[in-house]
Amino acid sequence: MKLVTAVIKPHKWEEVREALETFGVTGMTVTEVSGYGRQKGHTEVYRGAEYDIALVPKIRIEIVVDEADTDDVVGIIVKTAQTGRIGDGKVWVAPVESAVRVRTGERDEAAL
Amino acid sequence: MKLVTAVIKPHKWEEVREALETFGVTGMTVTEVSGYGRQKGHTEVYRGAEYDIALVPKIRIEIVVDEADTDDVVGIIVKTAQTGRIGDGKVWVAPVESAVRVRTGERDEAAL
Amino acid sequence: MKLVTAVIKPHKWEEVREALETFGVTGMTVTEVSGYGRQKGHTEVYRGAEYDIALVPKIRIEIVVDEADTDDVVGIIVKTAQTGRIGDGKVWVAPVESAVRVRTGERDEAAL
Amino acid sequence: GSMDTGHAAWVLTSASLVLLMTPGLAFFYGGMTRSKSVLNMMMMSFGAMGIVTVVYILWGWSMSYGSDAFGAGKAGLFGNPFELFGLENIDAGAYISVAFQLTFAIITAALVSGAIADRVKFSTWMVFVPIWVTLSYFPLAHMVWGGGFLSGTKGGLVTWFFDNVVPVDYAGGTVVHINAGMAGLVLVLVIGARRGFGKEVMRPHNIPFTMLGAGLLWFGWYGFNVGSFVPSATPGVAGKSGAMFENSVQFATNFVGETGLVWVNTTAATAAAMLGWLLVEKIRDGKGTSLGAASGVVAGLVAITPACGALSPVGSMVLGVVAGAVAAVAVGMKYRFGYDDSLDVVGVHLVAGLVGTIGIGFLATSDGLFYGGGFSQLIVQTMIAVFAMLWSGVFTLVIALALKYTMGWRITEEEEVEGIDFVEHGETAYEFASRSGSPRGAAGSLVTSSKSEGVNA
Amino acid sequence: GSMDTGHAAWVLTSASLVLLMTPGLAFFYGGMTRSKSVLNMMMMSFGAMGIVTVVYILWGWSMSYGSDAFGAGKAGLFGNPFELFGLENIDAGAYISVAFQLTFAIITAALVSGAIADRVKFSTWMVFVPIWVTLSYFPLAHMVWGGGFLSGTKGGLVTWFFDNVVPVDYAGGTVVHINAGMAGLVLVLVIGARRGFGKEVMRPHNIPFTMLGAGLLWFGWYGFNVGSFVPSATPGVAGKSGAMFENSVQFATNFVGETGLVWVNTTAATAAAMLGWLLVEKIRDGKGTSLGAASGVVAGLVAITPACGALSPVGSMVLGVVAGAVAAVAVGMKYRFGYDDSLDVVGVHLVAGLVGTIGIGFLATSDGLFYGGGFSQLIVQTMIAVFAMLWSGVFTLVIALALKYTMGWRITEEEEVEGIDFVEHGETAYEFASRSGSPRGAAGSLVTSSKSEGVNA
Amino acid sequence: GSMDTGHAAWVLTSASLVLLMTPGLAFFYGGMTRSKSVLNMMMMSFGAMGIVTVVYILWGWSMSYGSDAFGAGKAGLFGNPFELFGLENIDAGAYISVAFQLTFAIITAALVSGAIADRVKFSTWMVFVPIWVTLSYFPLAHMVWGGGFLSGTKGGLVTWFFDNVVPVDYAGGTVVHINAGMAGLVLVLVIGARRGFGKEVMRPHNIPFTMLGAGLLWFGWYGFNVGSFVPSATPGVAGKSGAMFENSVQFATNFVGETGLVWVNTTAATAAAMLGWLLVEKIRDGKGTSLGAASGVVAGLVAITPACGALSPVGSMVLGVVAGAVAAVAVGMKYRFGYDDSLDVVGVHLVAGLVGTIGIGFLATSDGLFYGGGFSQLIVQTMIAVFAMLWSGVFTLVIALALKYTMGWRITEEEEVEGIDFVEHGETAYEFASRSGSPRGAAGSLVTSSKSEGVNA
Ligand SMILES: Nc1ncnc2c1ncn2[C@@H]1O[C@H](COP(=O)(O)OP(=O)(O)O)[C@@H](O)[C@H]1O
Ligand SMILES: Nc1ncnc2c1ncn2[C@@H]1O[C@H](COP(=O)(O)OP(=O)(O)O)[C@@H](O)[C@H]1O
Ligand SMILES: Nc1ncnc2c1ncn2[C@@H]1O[C@H](COP(=O)(O)OP(=O)(O)O)[C@@H](O)[C@H]1O
Repeated sequence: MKLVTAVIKPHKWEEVREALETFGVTGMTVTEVSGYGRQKGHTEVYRGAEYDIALVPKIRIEIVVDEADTDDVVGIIVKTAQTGRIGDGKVWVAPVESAVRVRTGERDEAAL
Repeated sequence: MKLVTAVIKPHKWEEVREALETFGVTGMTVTEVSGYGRQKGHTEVYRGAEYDIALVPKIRIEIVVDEADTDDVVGIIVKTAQTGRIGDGKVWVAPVESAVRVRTGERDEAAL
Repeated sequence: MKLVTAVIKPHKWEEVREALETFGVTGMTVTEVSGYGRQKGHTEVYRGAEYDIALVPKIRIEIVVDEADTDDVVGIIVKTAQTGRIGDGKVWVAPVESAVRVRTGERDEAAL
Repeated sequence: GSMDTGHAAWVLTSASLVLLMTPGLAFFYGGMTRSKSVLNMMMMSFGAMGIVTVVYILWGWSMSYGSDAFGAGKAGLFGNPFELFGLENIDAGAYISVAFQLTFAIITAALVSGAIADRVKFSTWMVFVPIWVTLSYFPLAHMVWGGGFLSGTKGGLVTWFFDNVVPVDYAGGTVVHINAGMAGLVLVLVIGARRGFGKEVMRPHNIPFTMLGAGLLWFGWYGFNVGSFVPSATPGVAGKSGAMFENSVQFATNFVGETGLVWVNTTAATAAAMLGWLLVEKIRDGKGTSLGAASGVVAGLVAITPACGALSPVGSMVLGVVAGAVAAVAVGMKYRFGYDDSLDVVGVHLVAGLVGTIGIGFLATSDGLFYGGGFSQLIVQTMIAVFAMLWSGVFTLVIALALKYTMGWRITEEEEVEGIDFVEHGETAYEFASRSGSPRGAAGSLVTSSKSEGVNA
Repeated sequence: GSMDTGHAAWVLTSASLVLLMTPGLAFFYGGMTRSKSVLNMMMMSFGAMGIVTVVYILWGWSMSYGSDAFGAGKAGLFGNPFELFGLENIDAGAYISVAFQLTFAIITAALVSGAIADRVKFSTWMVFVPIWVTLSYFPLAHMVWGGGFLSGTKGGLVTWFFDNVVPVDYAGGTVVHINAGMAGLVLVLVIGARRGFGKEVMRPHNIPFTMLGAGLLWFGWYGFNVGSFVPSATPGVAGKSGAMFENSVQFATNFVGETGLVWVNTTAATAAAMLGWLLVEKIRDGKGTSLGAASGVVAGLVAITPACGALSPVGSMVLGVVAGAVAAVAVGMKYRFGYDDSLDVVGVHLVAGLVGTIGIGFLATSDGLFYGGGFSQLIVQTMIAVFAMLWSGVFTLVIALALKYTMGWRITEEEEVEGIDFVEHGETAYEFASRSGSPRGAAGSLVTSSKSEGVNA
Repeated sequence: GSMDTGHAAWVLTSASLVLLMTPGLAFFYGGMTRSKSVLNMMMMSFGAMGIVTVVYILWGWSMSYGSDAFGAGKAGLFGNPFELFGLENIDAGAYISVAFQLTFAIITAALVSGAIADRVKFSTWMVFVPIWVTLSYFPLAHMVWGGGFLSGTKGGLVTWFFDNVVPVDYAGGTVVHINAGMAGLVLVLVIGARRGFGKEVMRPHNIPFTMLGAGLLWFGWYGFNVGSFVPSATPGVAGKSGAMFENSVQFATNFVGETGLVWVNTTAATAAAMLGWLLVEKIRDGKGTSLGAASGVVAGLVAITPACGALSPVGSMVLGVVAGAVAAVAVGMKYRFGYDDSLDVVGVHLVAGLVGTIGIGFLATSDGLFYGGGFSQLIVQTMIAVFAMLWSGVFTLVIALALKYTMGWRITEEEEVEGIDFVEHGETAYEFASRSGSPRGAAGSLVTSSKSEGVNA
């Protein structure tokens, strides 16, 4: 199994979710994160004092997937989350040795 | 070493922490996340407009553990976090190549 | 490639970011997390009722790095985030099999 | 002669209460927006407090209560803007009425903003407001309260059809609520819907703020309604003032009796409307919501505004429960017809304003249909309501289109996604850094404000 | 004759101020709950504003100030509910008193809700409130302020024992605070504790809201206390009104002198109580807290409520510091005895209400023990306090049990975990989407509200 | 004779309004701090409400309005603190003035706290406040309003230079704003900057709270300014009271005319200042901010405070727009000169207070420079402004240094990082647990409060 981690633009989240659902991904875990990268944050002004906000809000998605689906899942995310503008984010894949469904204790593929 | 990642129901967190503490886990990192899966979110109504909230609040726990303890730790989490109802969550295990304690620079097992 | 995950004290974040930037890390993903460990939380009192808050606010940094840079990156984080006081945090390294830049579809090293 | 000091004390209190209603509205509306739009929403209210005050002092009072532009005594459309320009040489006794009346102009303009949340350039709003109050609010205030075309004054609209039926608008059902509601509807049609309207979740980001706003509005509304008492008030001329009175038992009896009744009626209708709205929700959705309670409160306050001097407490409860229930249903319409009246200015203010203004025809204890008064009052009330809708609709449309093709109303779609608070004001509303600071809190550093130094230099 | 217009202006202001206290209370309480319960907490206050207003207009005023149910002039237990039903045919001069008094009934009911936070069906609450005010509040108001059994009227309780000692409750120590506090205690015992009480962290989710509530309560309390001035006020009949006065120098002197003193005393006790509470915390916990300051403010306001007309400013400070310190200790009791008085209605309102009501016996400048007045006033004050506790306790118990075995009070444990805001109202209080939207904000889509269309159709 | 009851009703309302300003200020300031400091910020305001009330009743009123310490009638520096100690044996008619005046002392002390946000021991603040009002506020109140050294009284400062020019400070430009602003500046210089000042992001954590505060301040300010009306007010003695009046048409005319004008002027200046501030931002930063609007509101209210009785509505708008623009630039100075006036007490209160106090010399309709009145008034206004700055500066410096070397002012750097709310009060402001509880919400358990049991035992 693999763990696919994707960091995308927040307003793309809904689309990505739908695309993955259609593909058959039944579950994922989502986190509100802040991104730092080429896409620069913006400048806010409070009583004439300017602040550079370096971080940009992003959505981080974690999906544990069956080996076989990995490339498709990555592909779907990249396709759907793409706007072509800087800050679209990253997707990375890491190995997972085992997974368990807490409710049933089912393991690995069965746990997804 | 391994990284055990668990996604559980928020109100189970306290119990899980205690169970792990008793077992001897001295540290972990906790994140408020949103879960998407079989457990459906709920419907909120604002001025007659219904919204389906697809996501469910979950707690995500990360524990870097000594190879040997992995199965016990996973087992304890599954046992304690289980309610038998849909949405109990997942636990997965991934390899970790090295770990460092920032305070001392100690490495790997010593870092935990 | 590797995934470097660091959990540090929040007020150290800015310094760490600068240090990594100077070294040439162009991107990272940051999450507000809560830490549990040797560093005990504190006690709050509301209308005479004392509560032990077990968790401590931490910042979690994820950086996907080129194999070669891993040790340097870990070293920089440890050096900069260190205060010598309990609760400075952990850094761990895990394998990453592939990475993609959503904007362009570039893969692996090119995606960073 | 002189104004009674007890009455004056109450008018000073009332003016201050109504002034507070606009910040209250800022919270009622601000709580309903998404968290990336709350500051802009509030700024539309605060901006109105700034700009309307200035124009009201310059020509607003003169256009509302100055002698008729087409000759004194004429039941005309607006007062001469130059007669009392800048409040130069007005009788000192009139300042207190200026105080009270300018707060009405402010909140009426601010009410409109709820319809166009999240998507409008602040600069365009700040240009729209002064023009709109000049063309729509001041004239209607003159017509209804300044002895103009919608008052009982000879030559006025209703006097063409009826001899002695006087239109009733105690505190602003037509001038304020129908006017604002209609303006909101027209603006929405001209400006269009928010990106993602009807698809994305656009839930209130801070319902307690909306409850706070409702509470402050309810509180301030006592100034709005009860402060509209006019010595020997004849319905329809509330707000007209400056009349001098000897302090006398007879005045005191009139003052105590009428203000007491208006206070009780205002409360009765508001409470009943809250229950009415909650009831509809309970039946329709299975649960009564707090947003519904807050909305019902406002719907009730709107409905009783024109009627508070003409009904009995029980009659006020009847009006209130109807207004609350009808508005609770009306706010659903926008999804049906697809116009993005974002915070339901139409559903609440236009609808409840009509319920109240026309409801007087049924429930007025003096001559309402249910009290055997026949249809004449009902017809008269409908006439002024319709006229007010037309006037407001036409002038708002003209201004809205003019601005659309000049300054333009909308920010871009990308900017809507980014959030109008940042785009238009360079700010974000909240920074809940955890105790020791969040990444966003710590992230980034002060750019020692060179620009401001430049200015200092 | 006629009511003085200056006095009337102040009563109108006061009624509006007291009305604002209930939204203020919604924030004082709402800030103390967990974030998943804040809306329900506020709805218990807003719901009370809706339902109490309706019943007060229908039979509340009549039961409180109508002639005694057992024959006029009798120092009885409640007024005839039908005499002035719906406020039909009451003297116009009385509306202003209805206005002032109904706000007291509202907040008293709302105060009770703090004891049962997070766990009670909204429908049961909305049934409890009208029954409770009818059986507990209106009778006590009649007894204390309506010339009934706890007033100085011949035949009243105290007149059996003393010839010319008049019980003192200027603005509601017994009727409001002891009554609400006792009701809260009984409800808690009947309904039981929250899931996890005494184990889980149940900390306030928004202390600034609690500070806001404290500020609004303090502000509104000037209406509560100072508005309770009654021309030629004889202690114990404050709030009774409608008496007609010629405007006269002698009246003015009485009005200015008494209201000024009451205002200063109210402030003195409140300030001292805040310091008293903070002092206990500083000594006991090492730090004075902001929640403690807000709580001390309310404890002081409660304690001075019955006493504000009878003490000197310095005496008021003494009463305040005692009330603040005692309440600060009292709120700890619930953990000791294991009753979940969630937001300390007992610790603050019952305890400080007793301190204030009985404290008069010591500190009244006219006849307090410390001023050489002997024990009689002290005994009288204790008598009315105890009687109020009994009355409130008994009737609350009856209603609470009746509802327990019919509608039921509690939501399920799972629902408590899920959060009562969603369970009972279908809402959540906050959505702090980050600037470009959080997952929860974006997650899910609008189900174009078919139900509401159904209703529209 | 007797005070007019209408006037009295308004003073009661005004005292309550000004009392509300301090909680309002707590939100105006609290919203601007980081979320780890908001409670401490609010506590500095609430703490002032507690401690100042106590000292005001004990010796504050006596020092402000008691007969001159150096012999009655002398235009001296402060009143005899023992003469009316504890308000014993003052005329009953004076309580209402005590009520009104003590609220001014409270807010003046609270205003100072904005300069020293996030870093000061609460205990030191609670010691500073009573000493500071005693040495700086009460004397200045006596000098300006108590017939003392800065009033028109013979022997007073200005009477040495001019025969019949009376210094004008209607509601507190010198006593309140210049005094507080100067004190803030001195404290900052003695106490030093926050850790990370000028480097780290120190953005407001909750701008809607700041807007709420601005709204409540604006509302309350009508009590502040309009309530300062004094029968036959001669400029410079506003606030002096207790003078008895027959209710008369002539009084009523004076009352209605002057209060109405003051209300309108207050609103005119505030609105114009908001626009002035936004304009500077629009030009300098490209965007008008909501924080700027809220700040402009306060700057305008500050500037019009001394001038509200002396200007025309149009003149008030001119004063306002200047004050708003100048303050908008002034708040930038602290980064330039590196003093950490955290929430701009200097930039807003000192600067706008000077603009208003001195602006009278130009804009007073009676004798301002622009109205052909020559330079004398301008000089007189400058004299009292400078004297107030010196007095406040010197005494604040003495107290600040004394405390620095005894109790000490600062918490440690680590504690600043940790957050002063927790460090000084053992609390954190917010706990936005998600619906089913966040880790921090769930994390940890109740330590059944043994200490409090100890106290109970
Ligand atoms: N090396 C990295 N490790 C982890 N996350 C990264 C890394 N680089 C970028 N990111 C995440 O991806 C987001 C987008 O990256 P950015 O460089 O801004 O744009 P792009 O990916 O289009 O070049 C960043 O905000 C950050 O959250
Ligand atoms: N494939 C997955 N990858 C990562 N997290 C998952 C995955 N599937 C489920 N989850 C997490 O587990 C939680 C529970 O899953 P769900 O399907 O709702 O119930 P159950 O695990 O009992 O079948 C989800 O809310 C989500 O946070
Ligand atoms: N085994 C672990 N797995 C994951 N995170 C951990 C682990 N142990 C500690 N942490 C994280 O590191 C932080 C600091 O650890 P702690 O034991 O408090 O101090 P130190 O690392 O200096 O000994 C904790 O708050 C937690 O977030």
